[in-house]
Amino acid sequence: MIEGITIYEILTVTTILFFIGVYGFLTRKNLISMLISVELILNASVVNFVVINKYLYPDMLQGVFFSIFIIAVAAAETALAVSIIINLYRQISSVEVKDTEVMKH
Amino acid sequence: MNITYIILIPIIPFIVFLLLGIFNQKIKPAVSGYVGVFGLLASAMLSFYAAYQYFFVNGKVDGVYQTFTEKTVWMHFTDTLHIDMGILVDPISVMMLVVVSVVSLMVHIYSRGYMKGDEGYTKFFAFLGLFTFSMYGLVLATNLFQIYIFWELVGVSSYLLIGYYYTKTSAIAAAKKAFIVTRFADFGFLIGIMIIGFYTGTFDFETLNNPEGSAILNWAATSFMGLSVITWALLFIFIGGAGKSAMFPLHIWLPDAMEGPTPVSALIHAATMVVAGVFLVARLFPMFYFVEDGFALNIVAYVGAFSALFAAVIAITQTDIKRVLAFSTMSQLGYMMLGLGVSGYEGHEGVGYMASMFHLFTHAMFKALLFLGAGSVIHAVHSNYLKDMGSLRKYMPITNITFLIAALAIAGVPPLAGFWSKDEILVAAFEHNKLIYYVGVFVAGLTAFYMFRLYFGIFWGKDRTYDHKPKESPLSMTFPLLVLAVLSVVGGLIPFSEFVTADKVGFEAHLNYPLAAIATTVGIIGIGLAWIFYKKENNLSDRYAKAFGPLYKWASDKFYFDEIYMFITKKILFKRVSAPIAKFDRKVVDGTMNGIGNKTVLISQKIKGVQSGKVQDYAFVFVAGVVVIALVFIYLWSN
Amino acid sequence: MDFSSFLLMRHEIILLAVILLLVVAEVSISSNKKSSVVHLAIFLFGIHTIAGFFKPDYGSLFGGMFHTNALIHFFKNVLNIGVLILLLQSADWIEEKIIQQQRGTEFFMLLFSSLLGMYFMISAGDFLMFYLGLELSMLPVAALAAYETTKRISSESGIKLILSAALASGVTLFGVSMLYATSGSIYFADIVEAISSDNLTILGFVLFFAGLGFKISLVPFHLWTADVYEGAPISIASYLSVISKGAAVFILMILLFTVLKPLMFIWENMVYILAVITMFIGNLFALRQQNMKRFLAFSSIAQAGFILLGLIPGNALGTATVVYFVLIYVFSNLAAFGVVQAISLHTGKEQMKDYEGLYRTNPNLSLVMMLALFSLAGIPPVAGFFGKFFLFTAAASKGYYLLVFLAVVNVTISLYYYLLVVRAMFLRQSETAIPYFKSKIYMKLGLLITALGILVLGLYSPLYDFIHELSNSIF
Amino acid sequence: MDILSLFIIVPVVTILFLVFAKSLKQARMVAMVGSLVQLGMAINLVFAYLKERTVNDSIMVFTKDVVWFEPFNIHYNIGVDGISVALLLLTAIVVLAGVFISWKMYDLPKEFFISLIVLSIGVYGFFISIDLFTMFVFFEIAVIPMYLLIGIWGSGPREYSAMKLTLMLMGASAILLVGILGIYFNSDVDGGALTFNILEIAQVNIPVEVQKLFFPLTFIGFAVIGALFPFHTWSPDGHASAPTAVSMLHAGVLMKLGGYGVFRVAMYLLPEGAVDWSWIFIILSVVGVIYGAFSAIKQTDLKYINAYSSVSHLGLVLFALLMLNKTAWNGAILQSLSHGFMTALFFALIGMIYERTHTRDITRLGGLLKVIPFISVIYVIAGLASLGLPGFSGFVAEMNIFVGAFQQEDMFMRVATVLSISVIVITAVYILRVVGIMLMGPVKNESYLKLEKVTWYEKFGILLLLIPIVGIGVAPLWLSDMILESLDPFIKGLL
Repeated sequence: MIEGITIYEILTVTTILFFIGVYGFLTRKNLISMLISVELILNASVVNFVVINKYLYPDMLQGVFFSIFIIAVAAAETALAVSIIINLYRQISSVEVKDTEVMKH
Repeated sequence: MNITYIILIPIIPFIVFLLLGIFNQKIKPAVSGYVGVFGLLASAMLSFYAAYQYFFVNGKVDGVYQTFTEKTVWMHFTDTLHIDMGILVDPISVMMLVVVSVVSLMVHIYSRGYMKGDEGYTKFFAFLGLFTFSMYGLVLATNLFQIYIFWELVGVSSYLLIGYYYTKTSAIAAAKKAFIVTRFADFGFLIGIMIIGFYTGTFDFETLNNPEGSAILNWAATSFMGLSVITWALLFIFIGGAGKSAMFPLHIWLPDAMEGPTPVSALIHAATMVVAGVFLVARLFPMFYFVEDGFALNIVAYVGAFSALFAAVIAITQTDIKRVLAFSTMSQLGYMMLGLGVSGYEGHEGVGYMASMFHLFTHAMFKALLFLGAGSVIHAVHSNYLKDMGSLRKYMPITNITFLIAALAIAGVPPLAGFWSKDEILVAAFEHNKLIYYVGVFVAGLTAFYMFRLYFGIFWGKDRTYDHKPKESPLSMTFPLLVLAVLSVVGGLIPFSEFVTADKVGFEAHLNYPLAAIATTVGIIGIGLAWIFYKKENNLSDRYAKAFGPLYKWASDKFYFDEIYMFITKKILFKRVSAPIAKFDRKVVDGTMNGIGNKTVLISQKIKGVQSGKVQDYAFVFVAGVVVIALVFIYLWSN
Repeated sequence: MDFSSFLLMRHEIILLAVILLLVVAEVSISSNKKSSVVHLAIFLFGIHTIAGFFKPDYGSLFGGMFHTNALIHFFKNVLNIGVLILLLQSADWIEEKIIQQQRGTEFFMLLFSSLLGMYFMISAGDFLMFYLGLELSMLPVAALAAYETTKRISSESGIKLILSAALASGVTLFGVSMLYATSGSIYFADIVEAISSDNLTILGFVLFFAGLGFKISLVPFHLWTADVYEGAPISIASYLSVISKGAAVFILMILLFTVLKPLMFIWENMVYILAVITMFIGNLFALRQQNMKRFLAFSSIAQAGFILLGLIPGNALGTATVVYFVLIYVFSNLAAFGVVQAISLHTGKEQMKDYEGLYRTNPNLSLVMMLALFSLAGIPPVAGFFGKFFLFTAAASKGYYLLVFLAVVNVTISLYYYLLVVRAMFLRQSETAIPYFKSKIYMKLGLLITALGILVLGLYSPLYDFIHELSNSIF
Repeated sequence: MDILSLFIIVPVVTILFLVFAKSLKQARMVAMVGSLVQLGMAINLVFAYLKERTVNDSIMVFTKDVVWFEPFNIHYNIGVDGISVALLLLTAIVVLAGVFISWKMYDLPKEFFISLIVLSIGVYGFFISIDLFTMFVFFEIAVIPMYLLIGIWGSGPREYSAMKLTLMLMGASAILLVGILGIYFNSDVDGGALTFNILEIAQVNIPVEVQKLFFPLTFIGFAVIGALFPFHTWSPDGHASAPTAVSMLHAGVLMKLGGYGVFRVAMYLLPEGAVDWSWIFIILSVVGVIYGAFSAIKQTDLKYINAYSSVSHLGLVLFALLMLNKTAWNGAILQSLSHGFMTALFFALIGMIYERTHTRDITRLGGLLKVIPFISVIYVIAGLASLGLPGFSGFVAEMNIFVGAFQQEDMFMRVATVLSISVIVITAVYILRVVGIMLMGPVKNESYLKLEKVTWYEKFGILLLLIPIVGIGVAPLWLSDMILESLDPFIKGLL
């Protein structure tokens, strides 16, 4: 609970965060920065869980736990993604999105 | 009276047909000829016996000729309607049996000579057998459907025989024409049968023809467009008859049918099959007479009269002797129809009916004789055309004599057969309908004229020499000529009115001298004119032909009826209907089906851009999809 | 809680054991006979599969995070069978391509852990377990998709998968958080009680649905499918199209029918619309595919559309038909992919026109392929027909005749492109036809099993009756 | 093993044997023996049926009912009445004839005969099923082998034709599926259980609006394979590209599934729907009758001529079925049979002519009567039979149809009837046209002068088909009565 800040404001923030993430994911030219945008999206939901837990259902900690797991998984995800990107970089020495358009139609 | 053995009469020729048909290749021509002849001889004997039995022994019960039937169900339609197969014996069927037997037997004998050395010899006799079988079946039929069945069968055997020389294009065309035209008529016939079946609930002649029967009494029950449905039915049926009997305007197949071998023309297209139409009307005569006061019967009369005149006019101008005979046949058939048309029912009233049957009988004899004679001529000079003939009397006496007899007979010169029957018809016409009577008399004159034009043209006329000398035909051909000649002479003396009458009660027919005199004189005049024109070689005829100019031209072109039909079939049906339909099917109907398929593939081509390969586009679609769905279900679908 | 109750997780435990054993094997087996790893893995997994058939006991663990019942158990067996067949079919490929690179064991470990993830996903009792299962099942596959490190398209497909998956799971989580917000719990059991149809819930639900729709590759969440299938190793493509799709369908169905039942009036229409779109898009794209893997990818999208028909009624009938169809679909699709696998392994050819005249050179392969395609198209007497027919029945039982009609229209379209392959194999003749080759025993076995399955599963009705029993038991 | 299931089992066994056939010789031997056995069974079935009928007056006899998919109440439920018996006999004969005609199938013989027999399984199964589901299954089993048969062994644009045929028929069966499901889910309106069993559903009185909804689906679904205008276009192409035996089976047997299905399912289960919709379908079928005949006139490819004449003849079948009375229905069944034999015979002959002259274009043929008399004569006979000459089966069938149709009082029906009767003329035109051009006339091509005479197996195949045509034509009584009595329950269901 933070004094003077209602849940709505925080949720608004997280929502904005989410959409910034989405926007970034859609517009970044670089695979790495796309990954970063994904992190934003995930973090938005992380914050959501925590906040909802704290403001609405403070008697149990489901949200909090959930958020911890999300963070962990997000880390794993990123690691894997990066490793794949590196592998791609080995072959085409580029991490541009536009170089990953060989397969289409 | 026991009539079971009569079943054998049709069966025997059928067996002959099967034998000759199946073992076509195996059998030697000589043998097959004999098989055919003796098979028919047996049938003929049976027919004569049957006729004797019926007419003189036990056909008559207290003054009325009885109708004997034997039949078995062949197929069920509904609870009431069914097709029977069986035989019906009454005066006209027996009479027809005799006619068919005599002519067919003669033709069989004749053909052994005429067709000698032809490769299809066996096939020919097989077909003759098939035809004779069908014809017997037709005349013995007990109900409308049976008669229709054999009607079709004679039609097809005529098709086969006309197309006998199947390598000749003209023959093929003629055969096709004959079949399709008659088929078209049968279409009418069939509808007629349907109507009768539906409204009277039976196809059976006995039930239908019974003057006290419901079929006739309740004719007024249902009517359509102001006429009783039964009348309609009879008219439709008459269409069928008109088709077979080459009544105007369905006559066009008959002249072409002469493409067939001459014996065939004699048997089918002169003596027997073509009279089937007349026979059909006679068979249903009570209905024709009683229903709606003989409305249909009048139609028959007028159609007959017109056809008689029409054909006679054309006959004058033809140069192919078989075609002349063909048109003469048509004209004589018109006579018979006319006779039926003007007939009454009771006693002497029914003279027209009697006369028409009588004429059918005599005509069969002398017309067959004429054709066989013509055949023997053609056999000798290898041509159908008058221009290649002349003064043949020197070379072929028998043919000459017999042909002369036949000509006199058909011209109605007493005391030959034609005179009696034709006279009776004119009497009937005179009593009922003057107009028709005058037509009849006029036609009689024309008949005499063109017949003797033909006779003189062949046997007298220009005195020409032949590169190879024509000689008299062999006995196998002349014998039938002689037999038929005799019949043509004596045939008229049969007291027909004793035997064959509408009400089956014989009456005393006596000559009406004034009318007979008129008819005879008209005939003589016709012959006389022919004598003047054609006896000696001269250019009179041509001059007159010129004088008549266009009229002559029309007549010799048969008033362009073939052309009209050709136009309707080829131009209208084939070009304007059939071809467009065929195109429509490929282009439009099929096109649509293919179009659906092609469109689908096309769409899938169009939309392939969506799969752009850019992971961010995918993401965009993903998010957009989510948003859209969310919006839809939050704002539209949620209650 | 006593120890024995952990046996509820029998599948998971054994599989975990298998994975650990493989780790041991990896370190203990000397590098020159690594190929024995393949046999070991298949052997172990075979045991695991068989073990699955012993009568289990049902219940829930961890305060309801994990629960299992007859149907779930059965479905895990289905997945096992699928994976086993998959292993048999890809054994040769692993031996020839992967082992040299000393990366054979990892392959199995990743594959199995993904499977483990699915186990957890479908036995999830709350969103946390579900989420973990989801990720655990997805991430290793991404790694496997990029497994052919020498191939560019392999890495590309890996990236496309991982990024899309990440986005999808992000969206899902966001949705889940909303559901959590409205219902106050992440336990399915509690949510059923608390759920109400306010806008936030619907929004959350839609976001969540999108996540699963991504795994099932429903339109419009399907775009990754074709590219990933094409780039990934065939085994992985077929794994994605069969196993992971099957699992996702199953859990989606369970959630819709139980947890989200109160929202039925929403998801009924949603499923209806998505089903139609998915069928049409999938088929239309499949029409002109030349690469067999892409072709099968789109066909599998269309199939997903058909499966949705079974979700419509939202009752035991639907469940039974869906599970039955998935089971059949596993066999049919694996058969198809197996043939593609075999051919590409021996000749490296994956284009449709390479298949021309195949029947005259390799009749048996062609026959298996034809069976598979007919089964996918739904032509009797092979199994696919029965699967589809029952799905349609399920949809029709709620009176959605129009939907059924659209579906059968799509059946006809799909028949067209399936027949294109048959045409290539049977009707065409070509000089450059793939020459005759003999597959190894594993591959033969794999194809044989699938072929038999396709032939028998449909006609053998007790199977369906059994599934029907199970579905009734859980409702 | 019951007498009917044998019709499924024997072919299956035949196939199993065929799988191990090494050469053309073995393959055709096995196939011939197999289909001979089937023919034997079919003939035996006829007598068994006639015997059974005397003691057993239930709608279907020799019934056998095994639960298949219990949850859906799907049964493997078979039985026959006079109609199915007749059609089974037709099938057996045509299949055997087909085997004889494809005696020299050098390319992939084994596969050819297997597909052929799979097809026959479908047909047999369809005719003996009482259960809608089973029926549908067999229906599709019968259709799908056509793709391979035409595609692999066909000629001309075989791939296109095969694809088109398969898609159109499968599309139709897809529509049919909707109809069947509709019927199924309304089979419990009287409180009974949902069922696929035709006989049980017939007892249920399905609501009229439901019938109106599903009748067209069911009707079209079946009628497409019965070449209903305008969905007939698969048949000309299909026939033209198909190998001889396949054309025979397809036109001779497969297309009969349409009429039979319409009769057994659409008409019997949805009578009110039938009455309500009949007018539109009557129009379509009459159009088909006339239209088919007219387009046949203009064709020059023998197979196209025959295909269109099939459209016309089968149009008559549908027309008769829509006339909704016993006589017409009897005619429809008889027409199915006679058309089956005739058209199979036609295709057989066409195949032989093509084999010898390597063309099916009548304008390039001529005077065949001289060079191959046997085949030509039979062709003439077949032609006469198909233009409805008395003494052949066609006449019997058509007369039943016409008389039956004529029992309908109202003007619309009358007009339709007269129009459809008029086809006897048009048929004569195109038949005689072919006979005139192709068989008669001078021999067009010198090389035809020494064509191979007819071989024993060809003769056998021909006679096999010719005998029933003549048999039915000469003595229709027993057959038509057998069918008539089987029609009674259906009529009752209708009234």
